[in-house]
Amino acid sequence: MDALSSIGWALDGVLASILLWLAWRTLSSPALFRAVVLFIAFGLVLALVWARLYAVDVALAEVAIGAGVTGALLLSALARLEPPMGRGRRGDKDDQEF
Amino acid sequence: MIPLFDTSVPPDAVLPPDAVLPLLVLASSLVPGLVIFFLGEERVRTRTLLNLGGALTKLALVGWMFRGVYEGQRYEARLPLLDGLDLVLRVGSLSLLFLVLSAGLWLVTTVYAVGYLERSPNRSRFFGFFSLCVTATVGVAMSGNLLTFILFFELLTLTTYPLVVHRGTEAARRAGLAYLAHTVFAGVMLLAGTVWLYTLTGTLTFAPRGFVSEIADTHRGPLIAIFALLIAGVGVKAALVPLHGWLPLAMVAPAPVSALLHAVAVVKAGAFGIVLIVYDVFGVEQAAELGLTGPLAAVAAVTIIYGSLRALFQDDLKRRLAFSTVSQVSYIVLGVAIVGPLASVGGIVHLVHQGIMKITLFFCAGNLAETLGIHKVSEMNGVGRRMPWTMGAFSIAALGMIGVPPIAGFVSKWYLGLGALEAGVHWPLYVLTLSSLLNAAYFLPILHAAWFCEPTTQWPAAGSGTGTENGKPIGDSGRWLRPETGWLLLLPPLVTAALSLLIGLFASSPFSPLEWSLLIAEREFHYP
Amino acid sequence: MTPPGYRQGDGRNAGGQAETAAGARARGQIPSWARASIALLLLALFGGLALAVLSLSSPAPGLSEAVAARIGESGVSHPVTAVLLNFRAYDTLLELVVLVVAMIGAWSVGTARGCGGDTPGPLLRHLPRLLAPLMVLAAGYLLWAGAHSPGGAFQAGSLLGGVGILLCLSGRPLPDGLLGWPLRLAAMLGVIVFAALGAGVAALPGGSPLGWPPDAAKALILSIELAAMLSIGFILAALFAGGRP
Amino acid sequence: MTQPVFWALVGMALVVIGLYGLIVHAHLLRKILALNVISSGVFLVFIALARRAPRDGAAISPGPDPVPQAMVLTGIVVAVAATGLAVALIVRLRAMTGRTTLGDEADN
Amino acid sequence: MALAPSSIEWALAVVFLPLAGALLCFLAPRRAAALGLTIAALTAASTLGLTLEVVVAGTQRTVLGGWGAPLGIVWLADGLSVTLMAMTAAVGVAVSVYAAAYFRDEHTERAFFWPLWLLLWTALNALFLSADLFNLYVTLELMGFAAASLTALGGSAAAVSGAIRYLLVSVLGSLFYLLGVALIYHACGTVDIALVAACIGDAPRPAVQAAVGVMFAGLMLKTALFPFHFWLPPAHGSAPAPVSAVLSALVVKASFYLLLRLWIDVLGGGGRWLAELLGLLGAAAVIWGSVLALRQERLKLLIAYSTVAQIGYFFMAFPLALAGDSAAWTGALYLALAHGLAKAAMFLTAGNLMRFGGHDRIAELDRAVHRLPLTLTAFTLAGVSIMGLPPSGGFIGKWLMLEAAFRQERFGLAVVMLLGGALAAAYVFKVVGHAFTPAVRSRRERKIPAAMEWSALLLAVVAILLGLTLPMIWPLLQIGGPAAALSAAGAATGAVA
Repeated sequence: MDALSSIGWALDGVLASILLWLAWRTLSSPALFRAVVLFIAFGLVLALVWARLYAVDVALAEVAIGAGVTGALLLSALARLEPPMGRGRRGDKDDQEF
Repeated sequence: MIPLFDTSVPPDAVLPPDAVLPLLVLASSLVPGLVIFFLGEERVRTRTLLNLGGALTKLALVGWMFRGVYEGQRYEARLPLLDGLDLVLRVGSLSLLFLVLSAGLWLVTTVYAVGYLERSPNRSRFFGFFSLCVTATVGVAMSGNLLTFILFFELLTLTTYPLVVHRGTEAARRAGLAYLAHTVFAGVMLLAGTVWLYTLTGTLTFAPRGFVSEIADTHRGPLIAIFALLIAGVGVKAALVPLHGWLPLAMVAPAPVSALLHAVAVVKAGAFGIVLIVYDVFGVEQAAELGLTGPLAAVAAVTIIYGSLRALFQDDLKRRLAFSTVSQVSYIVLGVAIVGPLASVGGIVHLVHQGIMKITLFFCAGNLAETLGIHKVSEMNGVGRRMPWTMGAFSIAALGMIGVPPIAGFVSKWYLGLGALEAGVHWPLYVLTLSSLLNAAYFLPILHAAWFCEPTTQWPAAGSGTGTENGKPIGDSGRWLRPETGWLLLLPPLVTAALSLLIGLFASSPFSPLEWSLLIAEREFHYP
Repeated sequence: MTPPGYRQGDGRNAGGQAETAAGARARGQIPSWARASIALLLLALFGGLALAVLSLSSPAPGLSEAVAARIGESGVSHPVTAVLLNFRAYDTLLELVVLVVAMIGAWSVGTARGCGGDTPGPLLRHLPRLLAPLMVLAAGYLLWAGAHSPGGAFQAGSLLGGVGILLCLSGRPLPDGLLGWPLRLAAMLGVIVFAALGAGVAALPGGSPLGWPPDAAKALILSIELAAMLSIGFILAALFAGGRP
Repeated sequence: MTQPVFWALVGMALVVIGLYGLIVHAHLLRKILALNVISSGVFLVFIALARRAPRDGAAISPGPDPVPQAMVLTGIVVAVAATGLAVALIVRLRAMTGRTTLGDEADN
Repeated sequence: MALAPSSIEWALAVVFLPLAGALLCFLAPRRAAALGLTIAALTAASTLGLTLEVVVAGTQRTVLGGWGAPLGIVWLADGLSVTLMAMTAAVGVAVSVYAAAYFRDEHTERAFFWPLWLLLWTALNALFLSADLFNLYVTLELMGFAAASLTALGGSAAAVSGAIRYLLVSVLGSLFYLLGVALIYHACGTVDIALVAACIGDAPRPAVQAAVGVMFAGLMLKTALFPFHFWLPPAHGSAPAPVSAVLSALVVKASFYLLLRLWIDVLGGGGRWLAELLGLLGAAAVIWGSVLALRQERLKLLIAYSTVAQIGYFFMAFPLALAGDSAAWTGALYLALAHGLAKAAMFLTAGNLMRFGGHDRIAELDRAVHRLPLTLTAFTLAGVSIMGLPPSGGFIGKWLMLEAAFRQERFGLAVVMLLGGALAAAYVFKVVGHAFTPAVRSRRERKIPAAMEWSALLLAVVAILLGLTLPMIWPLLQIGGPAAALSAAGAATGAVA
């Protein structure tokens, strides 16, 4: 195994760990606002992964749509779902999971 | 183009002349029925015209076919339905017997119903289903295979349900529920048996000696199970014990409906179904060989005795008649199950005899209820003086049921007894004797009370307005011109009572039900 | 507005709050053993899926060669764009229809109540003025680039959508004249152009549905992409606004 | 293990994590997030596996098979459409009932 | 353009006509009803044209874009797909006529119903035509979105929540399906159904099994097979009547159709364990759905649970077909067709009753059924088909399936089918029984346009008459041979087993 591929593997490993961690936190963090922000971060990391897999088109689309538009959509939804005060920064009470 | 099924009828013969008559017989009640649904409630004249026109047309058509069948003509219409399985309408001598019965009694019942239901609500609905019900019955009569039989048998269920619940009372709804529960169970059994049979034999066409003999050796067990399923399927309508529960409950229906259920349509269709299953599906010898007729005869015997016993303890007149039906219909089953030419003649002829006698009884019970408000046996003291014609008819029919010669019922019992002796079994004789005694025990007190006891209540005089809406006030003419109740209510039982006397008296003349049954035994069952 | 007969649903609103509390209590407590068993089941699922992945043979079958072999006839040189807008153009057409459905669905639910609801802060009020032109430019570039390198209608469209979202956030109302059919037409434009051209070429001699003639392919694809980009951008912004105007 | 297989496994893991989130969370927005995570996982599987060694003798191209890429692009757009529609419905539900969860019957 | 349209033009028309119609309706909401009706008629006519084309000339393949498989997408119109498209057209026309009257006074609903409904029709026809696994994914999503949006048109909180639930389930199901497609693509290098079928035997088994597993799971979820039926009653029970009709009659069938396609065309009818599992779930669905239907107090929920039960029947054909009994498939398809027509009719009648009386509580329906004899007749006739009484389409389907069950001596399945019929009778009569009580005239009654009564009645009558058309439909189903190929494949499996 040459150095290049070891670096590659290391990069892959780190990216994958971040990705999985973000996914997990997105679905488990108690505050919805934070969850959405984490999801946007998840989309950005995923875009890096796409780039790493040489799928540049998908990477572009992921940044623009997956992270960008979806994130904006979710944030605006959150603004309408949660009471205006606090903007979801407090623990969302409807989400009883934690 | 894609090829259609290979039907056994070549395309140019899809509607041969022979096929037209059975279809017309169906249409003669189907079309009036459908038209009546769309008629306004108040168009009495049109509706009556349609009803009677349909009934008369049907009778004429059946008469035409009667001649044809006697001369050896067969009528058949078919429509491909499944792969290799058609809907078949076929008229042979056996179907014709049932056809004549239902067409004839339909006419009478229609007249009666027109009189009975005057001014009551929902008449269009009633007569519409009434006609459809008869359509289903003649369909059952003409079915040429088990599939067609199921079709009309289920149609019968669907069209009689609205009649049973017609009054819309809580009791009617409960009766309808019981009726449905029983018939749905029956339908499931029937369908199961039929499909299973079809997978074994590959055919469902009724044949003179049945169509199961080829697999009788290889599939004994399944055949026995199938027989049980099929008999359970039709046995509900034939009110075999323990499947009879719905029949006494269904007495809440209006009198013409009871008449129809008991004498023409439902119960008869069930009994006819048993005849078909034993003779034309299994073949009576084959059924006997499989050991199936013995249990069937036992069930019939139990039903006969049980029905009579229960009838004994009913005070409600219609319920007593209902249990009497339970008992009497199983004579037909008994005749079939005894296995022998004379017994089968007795069973088949009882199909007609019981129908005519029982319809008379129900007409009379309806007249009593409608004219005088009598519903119970205990209220009938002296009613013979107030309604002599009605009670006269009632008496003839009741005596016939007991088996007093020369009324029709005697002929049936005579042949049943002879058939049992011919088949070399004795126990049916005991059953018949016991049942006749029981019949006498529950009918004779009624006759005694009606004719020989003093009236305990004061009834309104004839023609003076009866308290119900149905007795037609006629005015103050002479006594003989002033009927005890409406003409439309009185004539039907008189006609049927006379008929039951006549077919007993002239049992051996040509075209009597008895002679025709002998012809059936010869032609369809290949008895000598 | 609501058809009669559906009002019993509204009847529930009165008890909505109470029900929410009770319902949430009931739902909030998925017992831990249930969670554990769900997790176990999912772990088993993962095992099965992993096995499936591992079983795939390594000389991979695929369509790279087929795409490479026929890309010359497709009118574009970037393989992904060739697949999207020529080889499997029908998928892309339906995908645009999916967007349209989503938008109509969102519109049918209710009216848009602005974006975010509050008065925009100074940043949001001025940012679009700077960003919007840049983003439109970038979108144009991506669209153009899509023919030979990564990029294309979707990416460009989503950038346009971003512009729309920013404008929306900045609280700029749409001119009233645009609110009726022009708005709807803008959303439909991609599908209309795509479908009309796709059906139209079928009528050419020897043509098939969505079969671009090779010499016209590039122009056709570009015009479709242009229309699609506008529609995508518009629809994404409309979805963000969350209802009919 | 090769890089494609590695990433495909990561994709499968995302699918499973998303499913778990979808099942245990009641809040509808969370369910949407979960669905998006699942779809990302599916896309990852789709694309990653396309980078396995191509058939013998084929010219090795730097990018993966373009067909899955095009399909995933389609998928991403579909996913955002789903999110948009779902968000509109959820906002509506919230406006009508004050709820942001599915009430009534057993939750999925 | 040639005078007689070719099969390509018919196929193009059945997909692109409703699409164009939807766009037009959306652009001109004021004329939506008239436009929609016209388009519905035209689409139905094109469907008929395509069907005739298939009848005369056999399976029709349309190569989209001229590339052909594996690079491009192919449309395939064989007997199975045109039959389902024809059912869609029949239900579609009736529902369109009904909806024109139903939504006449509701401006917003009308404006959105028509485009969404025509898009749904587009999706259905596209799904039935497609022979490409990935393209099918897109059509599935299209269908799901349109169906969810239509559900929400009911406007009530129940409708919106039903729509959300349905949307989530639909998206999840599609994602599962897509995961399967991904695995298949990487195992076979193609998504064309015919090519996949050719390669699936040599592909690595775990991958194929996992792919089939997730695809079937996803589609079962979308078809609402027990125990994945939880989403169906809330959605179908709260949508507007014409929408419920379409959802129950068509949308559920589409994902079942896809399952069947995969089973027949991709797996060649094999897979004993999967088949037995599906059969078991189907049997459970029949019992569970019927019992729950019987226990409902609201008419629309009763009908919805009845759908859950009827779906079970379709799946009971899987184990029965293993032995190469083509009657089982024909039976299941027949049941599907009959159920489509009958169930649509039932939901339309439920709409009439609700419009008339303002509610759909079964116990208080007597007034409404009393005053709407045509509606009651339609309901009863549809019920006859659902119960499986002769000579309805439902009877033929049930008969064929029973035949297969008895022939293979699978008495357990036969008993479930029969029991399901009896339970169906019970829940149908639970409603019909209310027609025969003495009723008082209601104060709240609204007039029902004739179009709403007659469209339901006609559908029900067609469901009954369908029973008489087996000699025509049986050969049609054989075209392109899904059933025929299957019986051959099944026979091979049966011989091995």
